[in-house]
Amino acid sequence: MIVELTSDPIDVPRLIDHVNKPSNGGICTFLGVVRDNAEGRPVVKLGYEAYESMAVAQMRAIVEEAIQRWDLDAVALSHRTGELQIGEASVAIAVGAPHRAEAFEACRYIIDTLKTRVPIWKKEFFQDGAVWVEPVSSQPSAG
Amino acid sequence: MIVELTSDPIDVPRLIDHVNKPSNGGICTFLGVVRDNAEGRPVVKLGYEAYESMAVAQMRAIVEEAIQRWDLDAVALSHRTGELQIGEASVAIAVGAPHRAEAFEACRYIIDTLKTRVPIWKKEFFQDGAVWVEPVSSQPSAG
Amino acid sequence: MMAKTKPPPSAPPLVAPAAISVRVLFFASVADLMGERRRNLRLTAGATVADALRDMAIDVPELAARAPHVSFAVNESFVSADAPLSNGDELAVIPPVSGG
Amino acid sequence: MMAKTKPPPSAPPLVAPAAISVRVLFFASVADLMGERRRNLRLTAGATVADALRDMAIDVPELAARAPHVSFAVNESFVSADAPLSNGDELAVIPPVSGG
Repeated sequence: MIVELTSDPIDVPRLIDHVNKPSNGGICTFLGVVRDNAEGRPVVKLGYEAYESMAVAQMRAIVEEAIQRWDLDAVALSHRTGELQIGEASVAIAVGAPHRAEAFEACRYIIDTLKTRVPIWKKEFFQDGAVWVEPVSSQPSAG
Repeated sequence: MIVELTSDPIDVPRLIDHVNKPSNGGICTFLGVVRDNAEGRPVVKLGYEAYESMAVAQMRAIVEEAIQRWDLDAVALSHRTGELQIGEASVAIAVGAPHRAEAFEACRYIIDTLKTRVPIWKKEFFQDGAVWVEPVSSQPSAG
Repeated sequence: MMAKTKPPPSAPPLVAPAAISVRVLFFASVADLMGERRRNLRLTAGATVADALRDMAIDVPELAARAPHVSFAVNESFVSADAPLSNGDELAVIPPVSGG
Repeated sequence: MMAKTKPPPSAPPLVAPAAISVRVLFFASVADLMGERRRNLRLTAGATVADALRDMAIDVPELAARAPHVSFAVNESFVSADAPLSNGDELAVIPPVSGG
Protein backbone atom coordinates (compact mmCIF):
# COMPACT_ATOMS: atom_id res chain seq x y z
CA MET A 1 0.00 0.00 0.00
CA ILE A 2 1.27 3.45 -0.97
CA VAL A 3 -0.35 6.41 0.83
CA GLU A 4 1.48 9.69 0.52
CA LEU A 5 1.45 13.44 0.28
CA THR A 6 4.07 14.82 -2.05
CA SER A 7 5.25 18.23 -3.23
CA ASP A 8 6.79 16.60 -6.33
CA PRO A 9 4.84 15.65 -9.47
CA ILE A 10 2.98 12.35 -8.95
CA ASP A 11 4.66 9.40 -10.65
CA VAL A 12 1.56 7.63 -12.01
CA PRO A 13 3.35 4.62 -13.59
CA ARG A 14 4.94 3.91 -10.18
CA LEU A 15 1.47 3.75 -8.57
CA ILE A 16 0.16 1.46 -11.33
CA ASP A 17 3.20 -0.82 -11.03
CA HIS A 18 2.62 -0.99 -7.29
CA VAL A 19 -0.89 -2.42 -7.69
CA ASN A 20 -0.07 -4.69 -10.64
CA LYS A 21 0.10 -8.00 -8.77
CA PRO A 22 -0.08 -11.39 -10.52
CA SER A 23 -3.48 -12.18 -8.97
CA ASN A 24 -5.07 -8.97 -10.25
CA GLY A 25 -6.97 -8.85 -13.53
CA GLY A 26 -8.10 -5.23 -13.49
CA ILE A 27 -6.58 -1.92 -12.46
CA CYS A 28 -8.69 1.22 -12.18
CA THR A 29 -6.97 4.55 -11.73
CA PHE A 30 -8.29 8.03 -11.16
CA LEU A 31 -6.34 11.23 -11.63
CA GLY A 32 -7.61 14.60 -10.57
CA VAL A 33 -5.99 17.15 -12.86
CA VAL A 34 -5.88 20.91 -12.70
CA ARG A 35 -8.57 22.36 -14.96
CA ASP A 36 -8.06 25.66 -16.77
CA ASN A 37 -11.29 27.09 -15.37
CA ALA A 38 -13.54 27.11 -12.31
CA GLU A 39 -17.14 27.22 -13.47
CA GLY A 40 -16.03 29.12 -16.53
CA ARG A 41 -13.63 31.57 -14.85
CA PRO A 42 -10.06 31.11 -16.14
CA VAL A 43 -7.73 29.57 -13.56
CA VAL A 44 -4.02 30.41 -13.65
CA LYS A 45 -2.76 27.81 -11.16
CA LEU A 46 -3.78 26.01 -7.97
CA GLY A 47 -2.28 25.71 -4.51
CA TYR A 48 -2.91 22.82 -2.11
CA GLU A 49 -2.38 23.07 1.63
CA ALA A 50 -2.73 20.10 3.98
CA TYR A 51 -2.84 19.32 7.68
CA GLU A 52 -0.20 16.84 6.70
CA SER A 53 -0.11 14.29 9.52
CA MET A 54 -3.89 14.09 9.81
CA ALA A 55 -4.35 14.06 6.03
CA VAL A 56 -2.08 11.03 5.69
CA ALA A 57 -3.85 9.31 8.60
CA GLN A 58 -7.27 9.93 6.99
CA MET A 59 -6.04 8.81 3.58
CA ARG A 60 -4.70 5.60 5.13
CA ALA A 61 -8.01 5.02 6.95
CA ILE A 62 -9.98 5.44 3.72
CA VAL A 63 -7.68 3.06 1.84
CA GLU A 64 -8.03 0.51 4.63
CA GLU A 65 -11.82 0.81 4.50
CA ALA A 66 -11.70 0.11 0.76
CA ILE A 67 -9.31 -2.84 1.21
CA GLN A 68 -11.66 -4.37 3.78
CA ARG A 69 -14.87 -3.73 1.88
CA TRP A 70 -13.70 -5.02 -1.51
CA ASP A 71 -11.11 -7.53 -0.27
CA LEU A 72 -8.26 -5.85 -2.15
CA ASP A 73 -4.55 -6.36 -1.77
CA ALA A 74 -3.24 -3.48 -3.83
CA VAL A 75 -4.07 0.21 -3.51
CA ALA A 76 -1.94 3.32 -4.08
CA LEU A 77 -2.98 6.88 -3.23
CA SER A 78 -0.90 10.00 -3.70
CA HIS A 79 -1.92 13.64 -3.22
CA ARG A 80 0.06 16.71 -4.20
CA THR A 81 0.71 19.74 -2.02
CA GLY A 82 2.02 23.16 -2.99
CA GLU A 83 1.62 24.93 -6.30
CA LEU A 84 0.24 23.12 -9.37
CA GLN A 85 -0.01 24.18 -13.00
CA ILE A 86 -2.87 23.39 -15.45
CA GLY A 87 -2.82 19.70 -16.42
CA GLU A 88 -0.81 18.50 -13.42
CA ALA A 89 -2.31 15.71 -11.31
CA SER A 90 -3.42 16.84 -7.85
CA VAL A 91 -4.40 13.33 -6.77
CA ALA A 92 -3.81 9.85 -8.18
CA ILE A 93 -5.45 6.60 -7.09
CA ALA A 94 -4.66 3.13 -8.41
CA VAL A 95 -6.65 0.06 -7.35
CA GLY A 96 -5.89 -3.48 -8.46
CA ALA A 97 -8.44 -6.28 -8.04
CA PRO A 98 -9.05 -9.75 -9.42
CA HIS A 99 -12.12 -8.42 -11.29
CA ARG A 100 -12.96 -5.01 -12.67
CA ALA A 101 -16.17 -4.25 -10.75
CA GLU A 102 -14.27 -4.11 -7.44
CA ALA A 103 -11.47 -2.03 -8.96
CA PHE A 104 -13.91 0.59 -10.28
CA GLU A 105 -16.04 0.71 -7.13
CA ALA A 106 -13.12 0.95 -4.71
CA CYS A 107 -11.42 3.65 -6.79
CA ARG A 108 -14.60 5.70 -6.87
CA TYR A 109 -15.13 5.22 -3.14
CA ILE A 110 -11.63 6.45 -2.36
CA ILE A 111 -11.86 9.69 -4.36
CA ASP A 112 -15.42 10.42 -3.20
CA THR A 113 -14.53 9.86 0.45
CA LEU A 114 -11.22 11.71 0.23
CA LYS A 115 -13.11 14.78 -0.92
CA THR A 116 -15.35 14.75 2.16
CA ARG A 117 -12.93 14.25 5.01
CA VAL A 118 -9.23 14.54 4.23
CA PRO A 119 -7.95 17.87 5.57
CA ILE A 120 -6.55 19.32 2.35
CA TRP A 121 -7.53 22.69 0.91
CA LYS A 122 -7.39 24.01 -2.61
CA LYS A 123 -6.74 27.63 -3.52
CA GLU A 124 -7.69 28.79 -6.99
CA PHE A 125 -5.54 31.54 -8.46
CA PHE A 126 -7.22 33.78 -11.03
CA GLN A 127 -5.79 36.68 -13.05
CA ASP A 128 -7.08 39.10 -10.43
CA GLY A 129 -6.98 37.28 -7.12
CA ALA A 130 -7.23 33.96 -5.34
CA VAL A 131 -9.85 32.12 -3.28
CA TRP A 132 -9.88 29.11 -1.00
CA VAL A 133 -12.38 26.58 -2.34
CA GLU A 134 -14.85 25.66 0.40
CA PRO A 135 -17.58 23.27 -0.75
CA VAL A 136 -20.75 23.71 1.28
CA SER A 137 -21.46 19.97 1.39
CA SER A 138 -18.01 18.71 2.33
CA GLN A 139 -18.09 19.17 6.09
CA PRO A 140 -16.97 16.02 7.85
CA SER A 141 -19.03 15.10 10.87
CA ALA A 142 -17.60 14.17 14.21
CA GLY A 143 -16.45 10.64 15.01
CA MET B 1 -9.32 10.04 -29.97
CA ILE B 2 -6.95 7.05 -29.97
CA VAL B 3 -8.48 3.70 -30.94
CA GLU B 4 -6.00 0.98 -31.77
CA LEU B 5 -5.02 -2.66 -31.80
CA THR B 6 -1.34 -3.21 -31.14
CA SER B 7 1.02 -6.15 -30.91
CA ASP B 8 3.46 -4.02 -28.85
CA PRO B 9 3.14 -3.35 -25.11
CA ILE B 10 0.54 -0.64 -24.43
CA ASP B 11 2.08 2.74 -23.59
CA VAL B 12 -0.27 3.79 -20.78
CA PRO B 13 1.28 7.23 -20.10
CA ARG B 14 0.78 8.08 -23.79
CA LEU B 15 -2.95 7.30 -23.48
CA ILE B 16 -3.26 9.38 -20.29
CA ASP B 17 -1.41 12.31 -21.90
CA HIS B 18 -3.75 12.09 -24.87
CA VAL B 19 -6.85 12.66 -22.71
CA ASN B 20 -5.27 15.24 -20.40
CA LYS B 21 -6.81 18.38 -21.90
CA PRO B 22 -6.92 21.72 -20.08
CA SER B 23 -10.72 21.59 -19.72
CA ASN B 24 -10.66 18.17 -18.01
CA GLY B 25 -10.63 17.83 -14.24
CA GLY B 26 -10.72 14.04 -13.94
CA ILE B 27 -9.17 11.13 -15.81
CA CYS B 28 -10.33 7.57 -15.22
CA THR B 29 -8.30 4.72 -16.66
CA PHE B 30 -8.87 0.99 -16.73
CA LEU B 31 -6.23 -1.61 -17.48
CA GLY B 32 -7.02 -5.26 -18.01
CA VAL B 33 -3.92 -7.18 -16.95
CA VAL B 34 -3.01 -10.83 -17.40
CA ARG B 35 -3.82 -12.74 -14.21
CA ASP B 36 -1.72 -15.69 -13.10
CA ASN B 37 -4.78 -17.92 -12.83
CA ALA B 38 -8.14 -18.71 -14.40
CA GLU B 39 -10.58 -19.60 -11.64
CA GLY B 40 -7.68 -20.99 -9.65
CA ARG B 41 -5.90 -22.89 -12.43
CA PRO B 42 -2.39 -21.51 -13.03
CA VAL B 43 -2.08 -19.61 -16.31
CA VAL B 44 1.28 -19.54 -18.11
CA LYS B 45 0.49 -16.86 -20.71
CA LEU B 46 -2.36 -15.55 -22.87
CA GLY B 47 -2.86 -15.12 -26.59
CA TYR B 48 -5.26 -12.62 -28.18
CA GLU B 49 -6.60 -12.98 -31.71
CA ALA B 50 -8.74 -10.32 -33.40
CA TYR B 51 -10.83 -9.84 -36.51
CA GLU B 52 -8.72 -6.74 -36.80
CA SER B 53 -10.64 -4.44 -39.15
CA MET B 54 -14.00 -5.16 -37.53
CA ALA B 55 -12.55 -5.00 -34.01
CA VAL B 56 -11.20 -1.50 -34.63
CA ALA B 57 -14.52 -0.44 -36.18
CA GLN B 58 -16.45 -1.76 -33.15
CA MET B 59 -14.01 -0.16 -30.70
CA ARG B 60 -14.41 3.16 -32.51
CA ALA B 61 -18.21 2.83 -32.43
CA ILE B 62 -18.18 2.15 -28.68
CA VAL B 63 -15.91 5.13 -28.01
CA GLU B 64 -18.16 7.34 -30.12
CA GLU B 65 -21.21 6.15 -28.18
CA ALA B 66 -19.44 7.11 -24.93
CA ILE B 67 -18.37 10.50 -26.29
CA GLN B 68 -21.98 11.26 -27.30
CA ARG B 69 -23.55 10.00 -24.12
CA TRP B 70 -21.22 11.73 -21.65
CA ASP B 71 -20.27 14.71 -23.83
CA LEU B 72 -16.55 13.88 -23.69
CA ASP B 73 -13.77 15.24 -25.80
CA ALA B 74 -10.97 12.90 -24.84
CA VAL B 75 -10.94 9.10 -24.95
CA ALA B 76 -8.14 6.63 -25.69
CA LEU B 77 -8.59 2.87 -26.15
CA SER B 78 -5.85 0.38 -26.97
CA HIS B 79 -6.08 -3.43 -27.12
CA ARG B 80 -3.20 -5.87 -27.43
CA THR B 81 -3.01 -8.78 -29.85
CA GLY B 82 -0.62 -11.73 -29.86
CA GLU B 83 1.08 -13.33 -26.90
CA LEU B 84 0.99 -11.70 -23.44
CA GLN B 85 2.83 -12.54 -20.23
CA ILE B 86 1.45 -12.32 -16.66
CA GLY B 87 1.09 -8.68 -15.59
CA GLU B 88 1.02 -7.22 -19.11
CA ALA B 89 -1.94 -5.01 -20.03
CA SER B 90 -4.29 -6.59 -22.58
CA VAL B 91 -6.48 -3.49 -22.79
CA ALA B 92 -6.14 0.10 -21.63
CA ILE B 93 -8.81 2.80 -21.57
CA ALA B 94 -8.34 6.43 -20.59
CA VAL B 95 -11.24 8.86 -20.33
CA GLY B 96 -10.92 12.54 -19.50
CA ALA B 97 -13.92 14.62 -18.46
CA PRO B 98 -14.59 17.93 -16.75
CA HIS B 99 -15.94 16.04 -13.71
CA ARG B 100 -15.16 12.61 -12.30
CA ALA B 101 -18.60 10.99 -12.45
CA GLU B 102 -18.60 11.10 -16.26
CA ALA B 103 -15.01 9.84 -16.44
CA PHE B 104 -15.79 6.80 -14.27
CA GLU B 105 -19.10 5.98 -15.98
CA ALA B 106 -17.76 6.29 -19.52
CA CYS B 107 -14.67 4.21 -18.72
CA ARG B 108 -16.82 1.46 -17.21
CA TYR B 109 -19.20 1.56 -20.17
CA ILE B 110 -16.35 1.17 -22.65
CA ILE B 111 -14.79 -1.89 -21.01
CA ASP B 112 -18.17 -3.54 -20.32
CA THR B 113 -19.35 -3.02 -23.89
CA LEU B 114 -16.03 -4.00 -25.45
CA LYS B 115 -16.32 -7.36 -23.71
CA THR B 116 -19.71 -8.05 -25.30
CA ARG B 117 -19.21 -7.16 -28.93
CA VAL B 118 -15.65 -6.51 -30.08
CA PRO B 119 -14.44 -9.53 -32.09
CA ILE B 120 -11.34 -10.39 -30.06
CA TRP B 121 -10.65 -13.80 -28.56
CA LYS B 122 -8.48 -14.82 -25.63
CA LYS B 123 -6.62 -18.12 -25.42
CA GLU B 124 -5.45 -19.25 -21.99
CA PHE B 125 -2.27 -21.31 -21.94
CA PHE B 126 -1.89 -23.73 -19.03
CA GLN B 127 1.00 -26.07 -18.18
CA ASP B 128 -0.78 -28.88 -19.99
CA GLY B 129 -2.76 -27.30 -22.78
CA ALA B 130 -4.63 -24.25 -23.98
CA VAL B 131 -8.28 -23.23 -24.38
CA TRP B 132 -10.14 -20.47 -26.15
CA VAL B 133 -12.20 -18.55 -23.59
CA GLU B 134 -15.82 -18.40 -24.72
CA PRO B 135 -18.11 -16.67 -22.24
CA VAL B 136 -21.65 -17.97 -22.50
CA SER B 137 -23.18 -14.53 -21.98
CA SER B 138 -21.05 -12.57 -24.39
CA GLN B 139 -22.83 -13.29 -27.66
CA PRO B 140 -23.49 -10.10 -29.55
CA SER B 141 -26.92 -9.87 -31.11
CA ALA B 142 -27.62 -8.83 -34.65
CA GLY B 143 -27.81 -5.19 -35.67
CA MET C 1 -27.35 -35.06 -60.02
CA MET C 2 -30.19 -33.78 -62.16
CA ALA C 3 -31.21 -35.81 -65.20
CA LYS C 4 -30.26 -34.00 -68.36
CA THR C 5 -33.55 -33.23 -70.10
CA LYS C 6 -34.17 -31.02 -73.03
CA PRO C 7 -36.88 -28.38 -72.41
CA PRO C 8 -40.00 -28.77 -74.45
CA PRO C 9 -39.68 -26.55 -77.51
CA SER C 10 -42.62 -24.31 -76.59
CA ALA C 11 -41.37 -23.37 -73.09
CA PRO C 12 -38.97 -20.40 -72.52
CA PRO C 13 -35.34 -21.47 -71.90
CA LEU C 14 -34.60 -22.30 -68.24
CA VAL C 15 -32.40 -19.60 -66.65
CA ALA C 16 -29.84 -21.23 -64.33
CA PRO C 17 -30.04 -19.49 -60.90
CA ALA C 18 -27.22 -16.91 -60.68
CA ALA C 19 -24.33 -17.89 -58.42
CA ILE C 20 -22.72 -15.58 -55.89
CA SER C 21 -19.24 -15.80 -54.40
CA VAL C 22 -18.70 -15.06 -50.69
CA ARG C 23 -15.49 -14.95 -48.67
CA VAL C 24 -15.88 -16.63 -45.27
CA LEU C 25 -13.59 -15.87 -42.28
CA PHE C 26 -13.08 -18.18 -39.28
CA PHE C 27 -11.62 -17.17 -35.92
CA ALA C 28 -10.36 -18.72 -32.69
CA SER C 29 -12.17 -22.00 -31.86
CA VAL C 30 -14.03 -21.98 -35.18
CA ALA C 31 -10.78 -21.61 -37.12
CA ASP C 32 -9.45 -24.60 -35.14
CA LEU C 33 -12.60 -26.57 -36.00
CA MET C 34 -12.49 -25.72 -39.70
CA GLY C 35 -8.75 -26.25 -39.98
CA GLU C 36 -8.50 -23.01 -41.95
CA ARG C 37 -8.94 -19.27 -41.44
CA ARG C 38 -10.82 -18.41 -44.65
CA ARG C 39 -12.46 -19.96 -47.65
CA ASN C 40 -14.33 -18.84 -50.75
CA LEU C 41 -17.84 -20.17 -51.08
CA ARG C 42 -20.11 -20.26 -54.13
CA LEU C 43 -23.81 -20.08 -53.31
CA THR C 44 -26.99 -19.58 -55.27
CA ALA C 45 -28.26 -16.02 -55.39
CA GLY C 46 -30.60 -15.30 -52.49
CA ALA C 47 -28.69 -17.58 -50.12
CA THR C 48 -28.67 -16.51 -46.46
CA VAL C 49 -26.02 -16.80 -43.77
CA ALA C 50 -27.78 -19.95 -42.56
CA ASP C 51 -27.59 -21.42 -46.08
CA ALA C 52 -23.83 -20.75 -46.12
CA LEU C 53 -23.48 -22.53 -42.77
CA ARG C 54 -25.46 -25.54 -44.04
CA ASP C 55 -23.26 -25.67 -47.11
CA MET C 56 -20.05 -25.64 -45.04
CA ALA C 57 -21.45 -28.21 -42.58
CA ILE C 58 -21.46 -30.75 -45.41
CA ASP C 59 -17.64 -30.94 -45.08
CA VAL C 60 -17.46 -30.21 -41.33
CA PRO C 61 -20.58 -31.57 -39.62
CA GLU C 62 -19.42 -30.22 -36.21
CA LEU C 63 -20.08 -26.72 -37.56
CA ALA C 64 -23.83 -27.37 -37.40
CA ALA C 65 -23.56 -27.98 -33.65
CA ARG C 66 -21.63 -24.72 -33.18
CA ALA C 67 -24.07 -22.65 -35.24
CA PRO C 68 -26.45 -21.79 -32.35
CA HIS C 69 -23.48 -20.56 -30.29
CA VAL C 70 -21.79 -18.25 -32.78
CA SER C 71 -22.60 -14.84 -34.20
CA PHE C 72 -22.20 -13.61 -37.75
CA ALA C 73 -20.96 -10.47 -39.41
CA VAL C 74 -21.35 -9.48 -43.03
CA ASN C 75 -18.89 -6.84 -44.17
CA GLU C 76 -17.97 -6.18 -40.51
CA SER C 77 -21.51 -5.59 -39.23
CA PHE C 78 -23.31 -8.08 -37.01
CA VAL C 79 -26.26 -9.76 -38.77
CA SER C 80 -28.71 -12.50 -37.89
CA ALA C 81 -28.58 -15.95 -39.50
CA ASP C 82 -31.43 -15.14 -41.88
CA ALA C 83 -29.58 -12.20 -43.46
CA PRO C 84 -29.20 -12.52 -47.23
CA LEU C 85 -25.77 -12.63 -48.81
CA SER C 86 -24.64 -10.76 -51.92
CA ASN C 87 -21.87 -11.41 -54.37
CA GLY C 88 -18.52 -10.31 -52.94
CA ASP C 89 -19.66 -10.23 -49.29
CA GLU C 90 -17.27 -11.03 -46.46
CA LEU C 91 -19.01 -13.35 -43.98
CA ALA C 92 -17.34 -13.81 -40.58
CA VAL C 93 -18.23 -16.64 -38.22
CA ILE C 94 -17.74 -15.15 -34.74
CA PRO C 95 -17.47 -17.39 -31.68
CA PRO C 96 -18.29 -15.82 -28.28
CA VAL C 97 -15.89 -12.90 -27.87
CA SER C 98 -13.47 -12.69 -24.94
CA GLY C 99 -11.44 -9.53 -25.39
CA GLY C 100 -10.62 -7.10 -22.62
CA MET D 1 -9.55 39.46 38.39
CA MET D 2 -10.53 37.71 41.63
CA ALA D 3 -10.25 39.65 44.86
CA LYS D 4 -7.49 38.25 47.03
CA THR D 5 -9.25 36.95 50.10
CA LYS D 6 -7.92 34.77 52.84
CA PRO D 7 -10.05 31.66 53.39
CA PRO D 8 -11.74 31.48 56.77
CA PRO D 9 -9.58 29.29 59.02
CA SER D 10 -12.22 26.59 59.49
CA ALA D 11 -13.00 26.03 55.78
CA PRO D 12 -10.84 23.74 53.55
CA PRO D 13 -8.43 25.69 51.29
CA LEU D 14 -9.95 26.80 47.94
CA VAL D 15 -8.40 24.86 45.05
CA ALA D 16 -7.92 27.16 42.06
CA PRO D 17 -9.32 25.42 38.93
CA ALA D 18 -6.41 23.67 37.13
CA ALA D 19 -5.38 25.24 33.84
CA ILE D 20 -4.68 23.26 30.66
CA SER D 21 -2.58 24.21 27.72
CA VAL D 22 -3.75 23.41 24.19
CA ARG D 23 -2.03 23.94 20.84
CA VAL D 24 -4.42 25.26 18.18
CA LEU D 25 -3.77 24.90 14.44
CA PHE D 26 -5.37 27.05 11.71
CA PHE D 27 -5.54 26.21 8.01
CA ALA D 28 -6.43 27.81 4.71
CA SER D 29 -9.15 30.49 5.05
CA VAL D 30 -9.07 30.24 8.85
CA ALA D 31 -5.30 30.79 8.91
CA ASP D 32 -5.87 33.87 6.73
CA LEU D 33 -8.56 35.08 9.15
CA MET D 34 -6.45 34.51 12.25
CA GLY D 35 -3.31 35.95 10.69
CA GLU D 36 -1.36 33.00 12.06
CA ARG D 37 -1.08 29.24 11.61
CA ARG D 38 -0.90 28.18 15.25
CA ARG D 39 -1.16 29.47 18.79
CA ASN D 40 -0.97 28.11 22.31
CA LEU D 41 -4.06 28.58 24.42
CA ARG D 42 -4.50 28.32 28.20
CA LEU D 43 -7.96 27.20 29.27
CA THR D 44 -9.56 26.08 32.51
CA ALA D 45 -9.72 22.33 32.98
CA GLY D 46 -12.92 20.91 31.56
CA ALA D 47 -13.02 23.42 28.70
CA THR D 48 -14.52 22.17 25.46
CA VAL D 49 -13.69 22.91 21.83
CA ALA D 50 -16.51 25.46 21.83
CA ASP D 51 -14.97 27.15 24.91
CA ALA D 52 -11.66 27.39 23.06
CA LEU D 53 -13.40 28.99 20.09
CA ARG D 54 -15.17 31.52 22.33
CA ASP D 55 -11.86 32.37 23.95
CA MET D 56 -10.16 32.99 20.59
CA ALA D 57 -13.16 34.99 19.28
CA ILE D 58 -12.40 37.63 21.90
CA ASP D 59 -9.40 38.68 19.77
CA VAL D 60 -10.90 37.80 16.38
CA PRO D 61 -14.68 38.26 16.48
CA GLU D 62 -15.05 37.02 12.86
CA LEU D 63 -14.11 33.56 14.14
CA ALA D 64 -17.51 33.28 15.89
CA ALA D 65 -19.26 33.68 12.52
CA ARG D 66 -17.08 30.96 10.98
CA ALA D 67 -17.64 28.50 13.82
CA PRO D 68 -20.84 26.92 12.43
CA HIS D 69 -19.06 26.27 9.11
CA VAL D 70 -15.88 24.61 10.30
CA SER D 71 -15.03 21.20 11.73
CA PHE D 72 -12.68 20.33 14.54
CA ALA D 73 -10.06 17.69 15.17
CA VAL D 74 -8.39 16.89 18.45
CA ASN D 75 -5.13 14.99 18.08
CA GLU D 76 -5.98 14.32 14.40
CA SER D 77 -9.45 12.84 15.00
CA PHE D 78 -12.64 14.68 14.08
CA VAL D 79 -14.66 15.70 17.16
CA SER D 80 -17.79 17.73 17.76
CA ALA D 81 -17.74 21.21 19.30
CA ASP D 82 -18.77 19.90 22.71
CA ALA D 83 -15.74 17.57 23.00
CA PRO D 84 -13.66 18.24 26.15
CA LEU D 85 -10.02 19.26 25.84
CA SER D 86 -7.10 17.89 27.86
CA ASN D 87 -3.73 19.35 28.67
CA GLY D 88 -1.36 18.98 25.72
CA ASP D 89 -4.08 18.40 23.12
CA GLU D 90 -3.65 19.56 19.54
CA LEU D 91 -6.88 21.25 18.37
CA ALA D 92 -7.25 21.87 14.64
CA VAL D 93 -9.84 24.25 13.20
CA ILE D 94 -10.77 22.71 9.84
CA PRO D 95 -12.57 24.74 7.19
CA PRO D 96 -14.55 22.81 4.55
CA VAL D 97 -12.05 20.53 2.83
CA SER D 98 -11.41 20.71 -0.92
CA GLY D 99 -8.71 18.17 -1.70
CA GLY D 100 -8.81 15.82 -4.65
